[in-house]
Amino acid sequence: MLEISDQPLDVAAVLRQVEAPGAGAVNAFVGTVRNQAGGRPVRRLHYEAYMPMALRQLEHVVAETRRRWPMLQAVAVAHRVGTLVIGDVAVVVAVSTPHRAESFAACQFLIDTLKQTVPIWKREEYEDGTEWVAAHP
Amino acid sequence: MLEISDQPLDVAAVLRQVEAPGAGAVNAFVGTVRNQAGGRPVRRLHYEAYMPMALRQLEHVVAETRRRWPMLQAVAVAHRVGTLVIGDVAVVVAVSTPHRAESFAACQFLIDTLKQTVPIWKREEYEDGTEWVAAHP
Amino acid sequence: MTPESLPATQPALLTVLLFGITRDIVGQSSLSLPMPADGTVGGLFATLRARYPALAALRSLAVAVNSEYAFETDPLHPHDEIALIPPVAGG
Amino acid sequence: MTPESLPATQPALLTVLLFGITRDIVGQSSLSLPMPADGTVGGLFATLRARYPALAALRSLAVAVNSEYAFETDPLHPHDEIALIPPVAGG
Repeated sequence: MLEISDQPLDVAAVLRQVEAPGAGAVNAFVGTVRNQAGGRPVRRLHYEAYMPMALRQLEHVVAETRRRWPMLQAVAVAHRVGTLVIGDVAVVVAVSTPHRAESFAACQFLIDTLKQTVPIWKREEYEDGTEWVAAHP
Repeated sequence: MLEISDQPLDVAAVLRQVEAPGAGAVNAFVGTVRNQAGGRPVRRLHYEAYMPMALRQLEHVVAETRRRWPMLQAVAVAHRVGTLVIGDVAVVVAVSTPHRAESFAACQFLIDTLKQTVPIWKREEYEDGTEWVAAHP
Repeated sequence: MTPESLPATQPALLTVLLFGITRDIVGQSSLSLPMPADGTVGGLFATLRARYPALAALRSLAVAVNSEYAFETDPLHPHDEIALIPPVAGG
Repeated sequence: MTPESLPATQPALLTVLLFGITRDIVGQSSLSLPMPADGTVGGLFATLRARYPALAALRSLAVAVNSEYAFETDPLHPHDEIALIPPVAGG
């Protein structure tokens, strides 16, 4: 399941997607909205995605993860877009593998690569303005 | 929350335990019962724990994890005991940290160390007998 | 009509979709631009950087053609879906 | 009564809890054993290995005293909660 949605994400539902009888290990990463960024209080976050490129690039990330970890059983990714407040879930990545170590490595590769290549942007809203995250060096 | 229980584990409830306003990253590991071990079909698993030593050792594992990752926000561990069938959740470990990489490292250290030091044993049941896992070289 | 004004000699128009900070820099969510003289992604970059100097200050800038990241030497076609991709920040 | 039969000269009894494969090897879930002559975890190990040779085939074997892993040189006391810990396999 690869999903980009403006509705609240259901973490448990994403985890259920990767259950498999041959998978003894599930690793999941959940990214949530923090109350601050670099010490500056954050009020809200605004996410936008370029669909369908985001889904296409997400497919590439999953394909590359499967190429590197051929024993991967199942993968599920859900990313939220729209306006999020503190504590809201922005992204859920879950993988299942036969053994433990691979589940950590594959999940970490997947979220790291997603953050580098999938065209999603976020704008942080502070008390006194907003800023596009990572836009400038 | 550190829990060893003979009741089915609620993965979503364990994840909720580590939500924190300063935590942008949650990593969770879920260990489930596989349908085979070393190519041999597994019918059921029987887990037993030495309480209260298991809880004490679990506390040590968490303390050592906090010592190594002082930025750790919250930790939750739930381990099932009793008889489990294929697909049942045996263990859930969840941690929250401000940033992503630490969440993976701390969660992996926690489950790796738990498996080495917490007095819990498992007996695999096959078509034609049972065996204590890892008992012999 | 002089030959220069014939429709066949006018450069094709490209539509470039804008996201994130590039939409703020340009002030609109898409741009209509003439096909660059060399017909490549690199030519499009040159046009955009000349018109919007603020793009040079970004940490990175990519062009996507039909949902894939493009190289500067890739050719552009009038019906391609083209987008400007400022630094991504998902997750 | 000879001095040897006086209660004060009888060695104290230790209770050793057994889990996992050690319970199967011994055939019961706890053992009552005399305090080893040197009063240490190492002495208890020696007694157990002599009585139950199958323990030597295990990948590892530890003794826990009051819920903590013990060293061979640690002293034992009659009211300690003592347990034999075969290779653990949680998770």
